[in-house]
Amino acid sequence: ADPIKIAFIDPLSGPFATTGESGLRSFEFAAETLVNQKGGVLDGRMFEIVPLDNQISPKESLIQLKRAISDGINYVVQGNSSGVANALTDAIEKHNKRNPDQRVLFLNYSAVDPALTNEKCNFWHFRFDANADIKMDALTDAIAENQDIKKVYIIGQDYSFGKAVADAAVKMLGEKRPDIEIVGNELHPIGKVKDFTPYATKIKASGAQAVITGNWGADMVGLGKAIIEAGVDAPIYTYYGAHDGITATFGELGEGIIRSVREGSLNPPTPEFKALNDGFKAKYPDNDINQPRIFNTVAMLAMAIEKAGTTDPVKVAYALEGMEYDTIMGGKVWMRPSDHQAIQDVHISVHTNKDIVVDADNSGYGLKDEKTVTMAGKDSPTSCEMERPDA
Amino acid sequence: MLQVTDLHAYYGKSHILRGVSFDVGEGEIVSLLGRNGVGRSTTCKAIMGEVPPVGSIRLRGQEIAGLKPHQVAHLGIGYVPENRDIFPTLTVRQNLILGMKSAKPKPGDRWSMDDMFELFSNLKERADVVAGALSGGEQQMLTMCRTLMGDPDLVMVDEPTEGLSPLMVEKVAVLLEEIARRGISILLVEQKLTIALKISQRLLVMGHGHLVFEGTPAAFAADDQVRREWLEV
Amino acid sequence: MTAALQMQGVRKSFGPTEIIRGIDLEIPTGERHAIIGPNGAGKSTLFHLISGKYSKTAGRILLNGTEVTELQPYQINRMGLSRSFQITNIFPRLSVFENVRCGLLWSMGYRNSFWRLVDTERALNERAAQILDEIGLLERCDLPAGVLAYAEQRALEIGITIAGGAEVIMLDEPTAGMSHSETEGVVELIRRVTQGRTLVMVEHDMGVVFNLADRISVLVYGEIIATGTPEEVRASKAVQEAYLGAVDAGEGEAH
Amino acid sequence: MSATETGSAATGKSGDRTGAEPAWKRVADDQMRRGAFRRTLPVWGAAFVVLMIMPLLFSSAVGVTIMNQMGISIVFALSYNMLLGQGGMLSFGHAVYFGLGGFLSVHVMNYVEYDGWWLPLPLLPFVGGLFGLAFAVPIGSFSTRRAGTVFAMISLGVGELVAACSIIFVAFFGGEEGVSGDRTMGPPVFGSEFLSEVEVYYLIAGIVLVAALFMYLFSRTPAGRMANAVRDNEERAEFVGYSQRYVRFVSFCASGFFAGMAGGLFAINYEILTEENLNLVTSGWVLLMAFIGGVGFFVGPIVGAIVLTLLQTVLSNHTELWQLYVGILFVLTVMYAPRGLTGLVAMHGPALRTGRLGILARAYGAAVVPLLAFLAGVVLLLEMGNVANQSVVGESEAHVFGLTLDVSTVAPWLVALALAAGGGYALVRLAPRLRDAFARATGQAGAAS
Amino acid sequence: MVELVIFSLLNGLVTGLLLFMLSSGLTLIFSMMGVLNFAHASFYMLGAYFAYTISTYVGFWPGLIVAPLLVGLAGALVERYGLRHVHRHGHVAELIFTFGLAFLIEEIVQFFWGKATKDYSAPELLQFPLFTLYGQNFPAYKAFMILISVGIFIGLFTVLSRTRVGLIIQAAITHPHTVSNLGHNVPLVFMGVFGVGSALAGLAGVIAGPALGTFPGMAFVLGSIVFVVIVVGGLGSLPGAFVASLLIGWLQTFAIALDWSVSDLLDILGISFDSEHVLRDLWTLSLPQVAPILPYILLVLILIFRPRGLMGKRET
Ligand SMILES: Nc1ncnc2c1ncn2[C@@H]1O[C@H](COP(=O)(O)OP(=O)(O)OP(=O)(O)O)[C@@H](O)[C@H]1O
Ligand SMILES: Nc1ncnc2c1ncn2[C@@H]1O[C@H](COP(=O)(O)OP(=O)(O)OP(=O)(O)O)[C@@H](O)[C@H]1O
Ligand SMILES: [Mg+2]
Ligand SMILES: [Mg+2]
Repeated sequence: ADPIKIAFIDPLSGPFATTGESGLRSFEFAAETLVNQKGGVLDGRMFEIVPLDNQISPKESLIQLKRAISDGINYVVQGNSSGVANALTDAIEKHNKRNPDQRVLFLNYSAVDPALTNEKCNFWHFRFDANADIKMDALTDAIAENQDIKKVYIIGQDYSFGKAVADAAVKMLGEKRPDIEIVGNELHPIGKVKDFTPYATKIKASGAQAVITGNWGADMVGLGKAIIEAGVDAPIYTYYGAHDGITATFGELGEGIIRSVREGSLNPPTPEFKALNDGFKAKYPDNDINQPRIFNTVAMLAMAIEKAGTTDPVKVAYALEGMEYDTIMGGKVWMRPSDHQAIQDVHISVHTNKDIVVDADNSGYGLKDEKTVTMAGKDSPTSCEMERPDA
Repeated sequence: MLQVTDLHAYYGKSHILRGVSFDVGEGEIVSLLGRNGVGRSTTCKAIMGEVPPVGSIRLRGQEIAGLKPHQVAHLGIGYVPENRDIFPTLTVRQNLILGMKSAKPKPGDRWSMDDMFELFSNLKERADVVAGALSGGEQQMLTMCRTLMGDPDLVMVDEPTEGLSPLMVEKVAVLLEEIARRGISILLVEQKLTIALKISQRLLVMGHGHLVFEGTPAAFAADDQVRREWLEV
Repeated sequence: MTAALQMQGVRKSFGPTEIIRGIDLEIPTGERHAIIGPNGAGKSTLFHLISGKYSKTAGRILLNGTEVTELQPYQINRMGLSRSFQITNIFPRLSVFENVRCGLLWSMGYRNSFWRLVDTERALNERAAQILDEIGLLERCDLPAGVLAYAEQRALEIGITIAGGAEVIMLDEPTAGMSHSETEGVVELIRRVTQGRTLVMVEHDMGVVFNLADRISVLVYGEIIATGTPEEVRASKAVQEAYLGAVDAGEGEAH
Repeated sequence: MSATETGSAATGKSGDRTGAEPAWKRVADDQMRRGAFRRTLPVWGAAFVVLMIMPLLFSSAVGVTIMNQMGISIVFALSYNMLLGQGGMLSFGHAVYFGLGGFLSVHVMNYVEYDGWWLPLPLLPFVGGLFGLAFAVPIGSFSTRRAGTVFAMISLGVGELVAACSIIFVAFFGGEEGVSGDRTMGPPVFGSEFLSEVEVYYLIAGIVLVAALFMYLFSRTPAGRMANAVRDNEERAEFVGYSQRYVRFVSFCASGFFAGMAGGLFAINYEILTEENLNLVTSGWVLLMAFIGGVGFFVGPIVGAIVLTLLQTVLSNHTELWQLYVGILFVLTVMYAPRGLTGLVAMHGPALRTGRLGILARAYGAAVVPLLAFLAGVVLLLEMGNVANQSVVGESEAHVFGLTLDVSTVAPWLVALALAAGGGYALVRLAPRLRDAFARATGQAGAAS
Repeated sequence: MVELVIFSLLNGLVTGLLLFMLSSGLTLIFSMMGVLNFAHASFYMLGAYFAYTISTYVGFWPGLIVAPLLVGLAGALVERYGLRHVHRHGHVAELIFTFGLAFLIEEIVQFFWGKATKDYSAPELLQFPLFTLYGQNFPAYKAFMILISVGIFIGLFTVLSRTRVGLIIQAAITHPHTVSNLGHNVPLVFMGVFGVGSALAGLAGVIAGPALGTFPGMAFVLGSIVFVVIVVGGLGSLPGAFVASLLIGWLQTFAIALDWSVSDLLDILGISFDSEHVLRDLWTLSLPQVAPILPYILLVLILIFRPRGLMGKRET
């Protein structure tokens, strides 16, 4: 039978190619192990991942979307950059409206801008990662529990995600621990800062006892290193402070300081996950399974297709809505129908080399869970009002 | 000193020099005359190696055809190009400094910067002005001084009196004689006969790519036919 | 009738050195006036001052009675003064034809218009071709100006200058670098195109100067030491000392 | 050489050497005939026909999308060449006018959708152009004061500033998400609501033709000719009555207008504008497009836009090393074809005119096989090296040219090496013959160098 | 506050001197040879990567010497076999060449070293806080960076003021034949200067790599800022580049340190604004936010009001 093609639109060349490539490998591995080796779906139709390089540019993404559509592909997955996700969701909504006979579903595995499941939501978009607000909710829970923390410094990249993180942190900390003083709320230009020492100086001078940042990539490494080197002795709460070379770079320096908020528990792993990870490492020794949600995405799509009994995107979308799935890493995922936001466990984990079974970057260091919020954000409000097509 | 035998030169495929032979003796002033475009400048350029020469060029018996211009210069040939080829963005002093072969003056040098300023007081006043701002005539003088700073044993001077006022033309003639007196050979390329006749020991007249006359000024004066046919007189 | 050009106490210094030291000169309309003087006397500088390339340190310059002291070169040009350069100054990558046409555009009223096509304007193209014919470059009109021989570039330089039909034409050493016969041709050309116009010219070739000029000014060290008819100037002792030297002024050089 | 002719000719007045008609009249007529717009009509007609039938040849959605992108790039690159090629102004910030024109077009699109403005879609690019112009006027007023490095550096500074603003001023630029709109909300034009890609294609094609036509005509106007003159010698231009600054300013504004128009086209095609549309990367791309195509020719930027768009959208799907290849192409082009791809073709003009293309064809024919072998060898080596470099266990297969090669074995490496070395050696050996054939075919002395 | 000022001064010094290390090489290349070398930062990146690889075998210190030499060699080869061909086609061609080269070097680096950040770190010997003030550390490595850059400044300044290399090159850009007729080996000088300029960039990379991270985007991050430095400082002026580097270094660090924003100003003036207004982003603009673009504002202003830069002799 024909394979079911899934277009993977993410950067595969240029500066962000590492992230894109690592996502692609996870997708390919997930499709292989979770679907194809089990005989596929709908009596033998296999999943085929079609990689399409978008160079992290919205323009190129739209061209690749057109390419996918030309090839008759109905499922698009993407994750890097909320800007691209926004361009895609917008274009897909218009496309589906204008071409009802050739609709496309957008499975977003990583773009966490809350707007995508709030004011900008639509029926065709499903998000499998916990959004920034949900993660912040869990993160501030952790801070709130620690009575020693009285002063918090928030710093992030100057763009929508950085701002969303900062706003959520201020709001939630205000609600949960009104006594905590926000000693700094700072945005720095994205990707342009050569040396983070001046920021570290400021953070040190403010006497912060905890730092929250949504930084990623080189901005994350630079900021983290500068803070630690300046002698700031405070936990750094991050969204993207691990894997893709970051864990290796922090190494000993970050021990017990860097914390990450994320879905999918890595340490301690479930036996199933351990086995999956071993298989993955055997194939891709230089990569990690650092986005467990990719496995959820593939597995849930397969389930939805089976359930709908067809690959018709509308029917599959209805099948996805409200679906519950027991993940390999332990815990459940529930695709909330009201806004297509996956609700799942969120963990706060710490960068360490103790009790690490599944390490990152082959460095011996990894993320160990410190705190778990089950079904985080289950009742979080959403402003989403989506138009649903006739099934 | 300099011995040129059967020299040919080409620009692309156009054959400019078609077998030029002559020599210049120690301390001698030889003038190379001819109409516009017959290839006098090309002769100089071929000797310098700026235009690839075909044939033999010997300096004190040493073959120099095929060497790079900077190597030829180091062997003792100086070239004063036509068209006021100064470095316009550098000052007069810097232009002169660039004329020297090494960063510091050597003991045996025949010329110093002060000599130059003495000869051409205009330049002295303008020593720290960018050369591009000099008057046309001053640029012409600077070109000559710059080459002398390199202490050559033989100078090829290409149309040095172009654009000079009558008084200055005489000054140049005096300078050229002074140069020769210091034991330096001169190959003077000129269009105007006045100074060539006055100061040179021998004259060469060039036709299209080859020499059509060689002899003393006196012989030249006697040879009306060459003057009519090959020079615009 | 007012003079075409009037200079009143014009001075120019570069840093501490004063190059032009107070020039008062009046050139009546229709006169062919030559400025001669030793190298570095300030002749070209004076040209630059009049044509607006340099700003004056002091003094006034009037063109047809209008003050032009503070104006930019293009403004002065629009008022009817056109000049050539001692060191060739053309548009090297444009064709010879285009060079002359650019010299014509403003004076024929085209300005910066972007609603007319240059190639459809008959008067413009015919005028350009005529000028090319006059300067003897008609056959070379399609070549890029930069590849022309030196003497041809000099001719083109003059062509661009006279193209606009300016009332006052200033030529800085127009015959420099030309052979004898070329010089003769250019002198004839200048004589023809300046018929009824005002010409100011710098030249070292005394043959040309005495041939063309109605009056001559001698500039030495930034000052005019003599002004008069060719005969008067030739006869002046001061001029001979400062400039002409031993060369027989009457014969020019190298004849 | 001809200096002697000059002398005698200088004395000749408008002589009637050719008989009835004076020579100058012939030259003037000739100039007017050659410059007549009529003569280029067949080219425009052909362009029109090609544009019309393209979607029939490439009818897939992605084909049309790529052609749309090409159209946008063509207008943008042509507008850039008004600066660089015609005006001698090297800009590092041309995306500013493209992006701002585009952003404002999307905003206008939204006003049409939500505030009931009336604007048929085909007019939107002109609105974009006006906005491009509106920004070019104030910026040009100070940046065109000087040419050369000063202009280049100001454009760089302005480019950086505007790019930074696009992230800071979220209300206008929409932050990272950008601003999106819906092109179908305007009044229908000839019954079309621009729902499908092909309709958009015809809209873009029409605008491309119109914009290219006007840019071409601009280059033939007094303002356009003087831009060339000022590029060549700004000082002399001042002495024929033109203010160099104003001449540059006019070109700059015109260029800003057309860049804004390209931005408007972008808004129509993608219905979204983001920060990337006005950042320095886009400015760099347009510089490359113009240069690779050839800044000395009107069609140069068109060629560049087409080639680079193809590389970016098509090659990138076949190899992740595409940027490496593009980099190599850039460097080789600058080194060996400094007048761009168009220059490479134009170089053969003399041979074509003299009918000696045959000589060249033979020489080229002999070089084809070694060249292909060399290229194939190099590409194979790079691709296999890339696979070998990535530590994916059990995946040692490189997919090149539809072949599957196992990089863990020696044979493919040897073959690739042999191809590259053999082809390269043969090319080196053939080079003198090629040069000679070229010189003979073009009949130019020293043309080979 | 005192603490902030002292450390901002120090941080600015380090940033500024790093900028200077890069711009010193570029001043050589850009202001002498007239080449807008967009690949300059790429040589900086190469320096870091070479040194990283060397350090994995024999440690940091040999890399400090060997890596810049290798980069210098690479630069010389690029001049000899690339730039020289392009030179006669003019500045734009040269620029595109370096543009392509920058692109190419980044791709080559990724090809050989991969795309992830490398853990190239400072030598053990220098991994200690030199002093601690108000509880804040000043790493010894930073002091080392300061030392090296000041050394470069002094060395380069002495060499340039004692030799005619600068003059030869300036003259040779426009009149190569004339210069070689005077006895100067022009091609060799060009190659040498490009090599030395690249080696300086390489040295900057070796030193900055451990402090600022070694990753394929490290060249792009610096990108055009080095041009800002040399244009602001004045083309051809090494002291100018030095002053401009420090100025820009401090400008950026103090802009980050000082939390001033437009809304503070409005507060002082007693003006309030509508938080939904289109211009809301303007009213909340803060100094740290605009810190990285301050140099570009400076650049544009300098070019408008003083095109020859702070200490330049000739116009840009
Ligand atoms: N770069 C060049 N390419 C092609 N031809 C050239 C080049 N330079 C000179 N020529 C030609 O070579 C011939 C000889 O030139 P050369 O400069 O030697 O003449 P010349 O005798 O010095 O005359 P003059 O300096 O008075 O013009 C001329 O016909 C000239 O047109
Ligand atoms: N920008 C400047 N800065 C300094 N000095 C200058 C500048 N421009 C010209 N001068 C000096 O002013 C003097 C006059 O120069 P000018 O070019 O006017 O002379 P000229 O009379 O035209 O001489 P020539 O006949 O040699 O062309 C010269 O000594 C020159 O060095
Ligand atoms: Mg000559
Ligand atoms: Mg003069």
